[in-house]
Amino acid sequence: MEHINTYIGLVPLFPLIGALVLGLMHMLTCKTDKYPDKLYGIIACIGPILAFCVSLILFFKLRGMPADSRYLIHDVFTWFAVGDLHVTMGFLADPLSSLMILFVTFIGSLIHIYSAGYMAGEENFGKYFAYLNLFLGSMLILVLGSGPVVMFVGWEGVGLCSYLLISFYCKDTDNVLAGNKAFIVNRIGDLGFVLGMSFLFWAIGSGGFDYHSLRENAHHLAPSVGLIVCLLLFVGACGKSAQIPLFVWLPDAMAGPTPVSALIHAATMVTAGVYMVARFSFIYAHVPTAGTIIAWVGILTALLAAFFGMFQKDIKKILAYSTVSQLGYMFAAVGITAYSAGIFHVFTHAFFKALLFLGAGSVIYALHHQQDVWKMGGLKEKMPTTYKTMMIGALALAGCPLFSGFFSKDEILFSALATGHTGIWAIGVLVAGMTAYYTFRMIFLVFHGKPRDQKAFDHAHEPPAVMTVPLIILAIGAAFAGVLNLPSLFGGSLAVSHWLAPSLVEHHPHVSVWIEITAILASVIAFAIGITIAYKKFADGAVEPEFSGFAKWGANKFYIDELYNCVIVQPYKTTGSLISAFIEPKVTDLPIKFFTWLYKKLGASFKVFQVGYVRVYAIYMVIGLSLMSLFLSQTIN
Amino acid sequence: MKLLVPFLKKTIRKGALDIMVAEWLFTAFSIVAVLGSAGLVLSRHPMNGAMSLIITIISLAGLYALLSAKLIFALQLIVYAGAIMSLMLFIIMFLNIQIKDLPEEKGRFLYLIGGAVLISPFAAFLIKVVKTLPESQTTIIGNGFGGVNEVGLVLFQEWLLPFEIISILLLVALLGAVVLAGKRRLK
Amino acid sequence: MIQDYLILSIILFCIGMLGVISRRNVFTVFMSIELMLNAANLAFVTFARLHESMDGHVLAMMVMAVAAAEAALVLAVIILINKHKGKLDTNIFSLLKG
Amino acid sequence: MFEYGLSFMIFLPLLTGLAMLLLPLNKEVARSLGFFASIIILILGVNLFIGFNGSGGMQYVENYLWIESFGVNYGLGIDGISLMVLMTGAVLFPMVFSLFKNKSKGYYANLLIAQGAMIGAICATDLILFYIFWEVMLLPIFFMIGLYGGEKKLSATIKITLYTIAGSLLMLAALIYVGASYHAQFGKWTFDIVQLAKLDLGGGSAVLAFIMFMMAFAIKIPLFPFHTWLPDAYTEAPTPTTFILSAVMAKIGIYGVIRFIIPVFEIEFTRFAILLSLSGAAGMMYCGIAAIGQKDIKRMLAFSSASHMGIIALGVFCMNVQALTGSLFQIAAHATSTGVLFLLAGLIEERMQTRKIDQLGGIAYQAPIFATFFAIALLASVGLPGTSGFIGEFLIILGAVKFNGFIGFLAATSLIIGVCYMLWMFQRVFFEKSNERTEKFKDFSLTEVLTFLPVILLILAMGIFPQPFIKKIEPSAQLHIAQLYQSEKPEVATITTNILTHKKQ
Repeated sequence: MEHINTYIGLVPLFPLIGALVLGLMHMLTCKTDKYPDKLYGIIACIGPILAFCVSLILFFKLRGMPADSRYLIHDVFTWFAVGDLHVTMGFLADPLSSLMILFVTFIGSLIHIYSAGYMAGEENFGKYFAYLNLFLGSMLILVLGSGPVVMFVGWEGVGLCSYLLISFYCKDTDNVLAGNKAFIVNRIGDLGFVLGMSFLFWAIGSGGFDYHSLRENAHHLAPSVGLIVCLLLFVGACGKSAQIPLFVWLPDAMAGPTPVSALIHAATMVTAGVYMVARFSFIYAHVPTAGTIIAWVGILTALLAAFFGMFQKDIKKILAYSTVSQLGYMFAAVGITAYSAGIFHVFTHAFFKALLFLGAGSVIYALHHQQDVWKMGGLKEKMPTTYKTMMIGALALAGCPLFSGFFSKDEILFSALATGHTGIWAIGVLVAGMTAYYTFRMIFLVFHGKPRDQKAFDHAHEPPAVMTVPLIILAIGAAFAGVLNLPSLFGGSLAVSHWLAPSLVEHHPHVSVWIEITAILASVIAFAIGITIAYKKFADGAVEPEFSGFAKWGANKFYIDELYNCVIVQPYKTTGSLISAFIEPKVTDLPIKFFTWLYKKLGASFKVFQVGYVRVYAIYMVIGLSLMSLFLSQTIN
Repeated sequence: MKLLVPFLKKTIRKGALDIMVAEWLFTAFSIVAVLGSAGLVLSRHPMNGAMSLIITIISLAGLYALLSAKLIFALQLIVYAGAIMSLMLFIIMFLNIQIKDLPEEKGRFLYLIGGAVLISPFAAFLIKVVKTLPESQTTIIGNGFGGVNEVGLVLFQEWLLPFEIISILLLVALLGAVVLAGKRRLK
Repeated sequence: MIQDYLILSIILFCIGMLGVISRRNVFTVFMSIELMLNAANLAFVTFARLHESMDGHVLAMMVMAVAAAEAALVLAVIILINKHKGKLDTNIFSLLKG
Repeated sequence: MFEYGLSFMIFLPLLTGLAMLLLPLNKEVARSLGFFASIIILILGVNLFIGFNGSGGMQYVENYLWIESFGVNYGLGIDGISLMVLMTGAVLFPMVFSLFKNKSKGYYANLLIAQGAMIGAICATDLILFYIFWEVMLLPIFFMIGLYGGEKKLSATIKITLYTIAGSLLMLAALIYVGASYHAQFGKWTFDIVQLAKLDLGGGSAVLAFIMFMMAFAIKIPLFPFHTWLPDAYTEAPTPTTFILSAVMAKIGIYGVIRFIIPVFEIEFTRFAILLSLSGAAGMMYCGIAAIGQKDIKRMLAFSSASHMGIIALGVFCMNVQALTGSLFQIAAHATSTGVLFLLAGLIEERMQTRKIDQLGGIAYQAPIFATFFAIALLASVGLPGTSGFIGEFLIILGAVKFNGFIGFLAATSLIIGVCYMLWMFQRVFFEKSNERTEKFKDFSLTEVLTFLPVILLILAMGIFPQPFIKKIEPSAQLHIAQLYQSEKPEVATITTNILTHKKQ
């Protein structure tokens, strides 16, 4: 009984209530505009902050419990039960989910506060916060759900909010199209998720369809079915976390407001796929084939996205590709069964990527929605706080030693090397170098050198405190979050890994210290090379190059969007128009038209008998009567 | 002779003479009826046809009497022969039909023969059906069978609703006839 | 004996039918129908005699009533036809011709 | 207390409608009369729902011998299978009366007659009685489309009528065959479905009868490729009629399959299940893809409805309890979501005088409440968790996966296909820039909010707390499936085990 805790349900409930209140307020008054923006801002922040408080309470409660039975459950009600299928609307707080909710609510709260400044004066202020709160609630359901189906609720909920927020500026067709793209691509992933859940259920779900029962029954899973389930679920993760081949939506998703990009498309939602794989570690750990596939997909995504990131000129697109790339790392980690390393990277990434996005948001805010890095420059003096905090974020992202990103990324690369995935490790190191290059390319272009657009530069100024304070807090996190999982080489004790251990099924390989040192050295060298090239090329006053050859391909993202458009989208639409314009009116009616034609012909031939004289009709009757009589006479003897 | 007399006596005692009389009467009436109807179908002018039909109707009335249907016998004479047919004759005379007004009907006899051929299977079939019925005598039965009183009782007890409906039908027909025939053109 | 009555009824009925299908004169057609009604009446009365129940008589009366109603209407119609078309031919109407 | 409840629910609207036709009322009076009649039905329906216990058997049974010589009964009763369909028929009608004010008296009368006939068809437990209501159901639809429809109403009317009549005549023939075979096997006549389930049919003639029977329902549902009447009829019909067609009448087709075909033709059903479910999946995909090419919002919704019907039918053909329950639940879910979408599209047409998608745009700014309601119904229609659409769709996909992995995959593609055309439409109607036409779009009036709010809340409630509903339908589904599998007929058993073993490999 000690595992039952009714607080858990409150965590997602607070933001959801907030969303409901804000939504109603906005919906009923948006035409008359009764409430001031401040009121919306305050109400919007209450939910996340309360959720964060409850998360903290839960976290400490879990800490107080013995390590091997560290979980809290709250089964709210039976959601639906059909035959063997028994789905409970329940919440589970264990080390994994408690860590997730802690940083989700923490960063969520900060971004809410930041948004109050960033979005000030926007037309649909209330709607924005309603969506944002709804998103946070869905994300928390995703994380806290006690079974796959409940997770799927949050899974789809965050997808919906992502769609709504991407197409927030919905007067512009492009934004809406980006939203549609995000939702539809996510749905492709969901197809995999749902099918994976179904197979999982029919394999081992009859004893209860929540993580606890599934984990207990996991050994009944046949390897072939296990592989199917794992790959299908991974398709879901691909969609949500933007992996090959479903990564195309994430760069477009930058059409939404910048804080949204920070919260949804960098810190929280996109990492849901990684969380899901870690959640199902009890299955994935038994299916190494699936793990290998995931790891390779992940690391290739990392490589591809890093490559694209090197050629972007939109500051948010650079960060978006960097997100895809980092997500690739995380999948590489969970693929090689280094789940805790993956989750830890999710954790640190949330801090520094949110920081970078919010910093970029400040820059964009200061420059009046200018997003082209080639039109910025020299903002260091004008925006010192933003510069400093973004610098910290960039160092963390690039993997500068002692910053948080360094430890988490290094943990992944080390695990790859230690488990013998040398190829993955090598690509990982390469990507680390590329990451350093494109990150600092961005930093140098934006903050260093001379202003490229003097007019915009003159108007630029540091944003208000409501925006800078979250930046500073996040910067602290980005700088020092790595300490939480310090490997023993640096005198730490892998605290996060140990904390997560009860939730995950993973094996830490024991290898010599030299391998660890090799891994660290390799990534430090890669970082140094990357940053040096970036410094040389962009530190002062580079001009926008004309891309040619391979670089042009990179800048155009290998024309993958165009390819998808040609191969999938256009044929699909054309088929639709073809059906509506040609098949539906012309072809499918053919049988009917044939019958009507036949009837007309038959009618015309029977017309002969209709002479019109009543007497003749009477004769027909008599003929019928006679024939009938002839027939019936047979029956009478 | 020795055999014939007691047989005759027997038959007379059992009313067999009545039966013989009835048979003769039946034969006579039926021949007249058939002739009358044939006259109806064959005659060109409707006046001749109507007169033939009246003959048929009257002989049918005789047949009703033979079947102990006293009331129907009376009604047949009064209503049919008296009212309906005289109405018809009246109309025929009212319209003052000349031979030239009538349709030509050149192939009339051909039609009639063809029609007869067509109808014969039907007739044969019906006769075949009738032949399967049990044979029975049709001596006059007394006890007021077919009398006004008895038929009236049946009519107003068991057949009250149909009777009322028929009365409404008659009313409607009456109105209809008035409306149709009495309509004046308003142009 | 009963059978003879019924056979007579059948013969009359068929002659009536013959009149309906082979004649074009409206009056003759109409009177042929009357003949058919009479034939039916004869059958009714015969069966009433056979079963010694008077329901047949009642039905015969009703047929007479219907015949009377019919006569009233048909004659009205004939008058109208004659008035409008000046003819007594059933073939003047062929609106149903396909 | 509720002994004649079902009869009352059938004949109250039926007789009110007929009386309305005969009496000289003006249309306002007719509308309020219809509104009150439908409210009474609504109350009765809710009362019935609450009083219904989920034991799986027939409840509220009324049974009177009607035509003795052929064993035809006036038999009514509902179980979990008919419950949801009945609720859609009983609950949604008041909306129509409160929303659309400018129709004529005859229109409202026809609506009521349609409702009565539909409830009758749903409650009938006797095949002949069902058949009668089934045919009566078509009459008011015929008049409503033919008299009050759009531009091409006549061709649409003829199309729907000929199609459905053709189907139901085939059904009549099959129905007589079934009755006659019962007479041949048991020596007496009956058309009671419980008795007919004992029939042991087999051989070529049974297959033929099955196909004929199935044809009637396949046309009504409509299953691919018998759907061609649907786009025209749905588009040309006045909105309330479209609403009824999609929300209730199509469902009766599905219901008929479950109620009458599965128990009687077990062998044939199992034999054709794969083919039928493929047809369902094909219809879902075909209509879903066709929807994206539509320029008319109502026509697009028509294809969307057909697409959903495909997947609901697929759930029935999967022959397991999850899929069947899912289908039954989805029947109600789809009625609420697509029904509301049709009504809202009708309101758009009424306000904007156009249904062309490219002439609309930016409605979301002018009418936030309208847009929100539309969005919720739309999300339910694409099966987002938290709305009613998810539960049914999830259960159907789950069951389909058990039935056959490939069919499961096809079923799951509905997740994508649905969202494509819906978002595409939503974008062009509600987002983007508004034009001079849509700038004058009026948001909901209070009446309209009050009309839609209960249904919107129902959509959410069914998504969040589906168990009270599922609890009532699941035992019946369980029972139905058990009958299908535990049938004593050896042939069925082998066929089903073949399918099962084949599936597990």
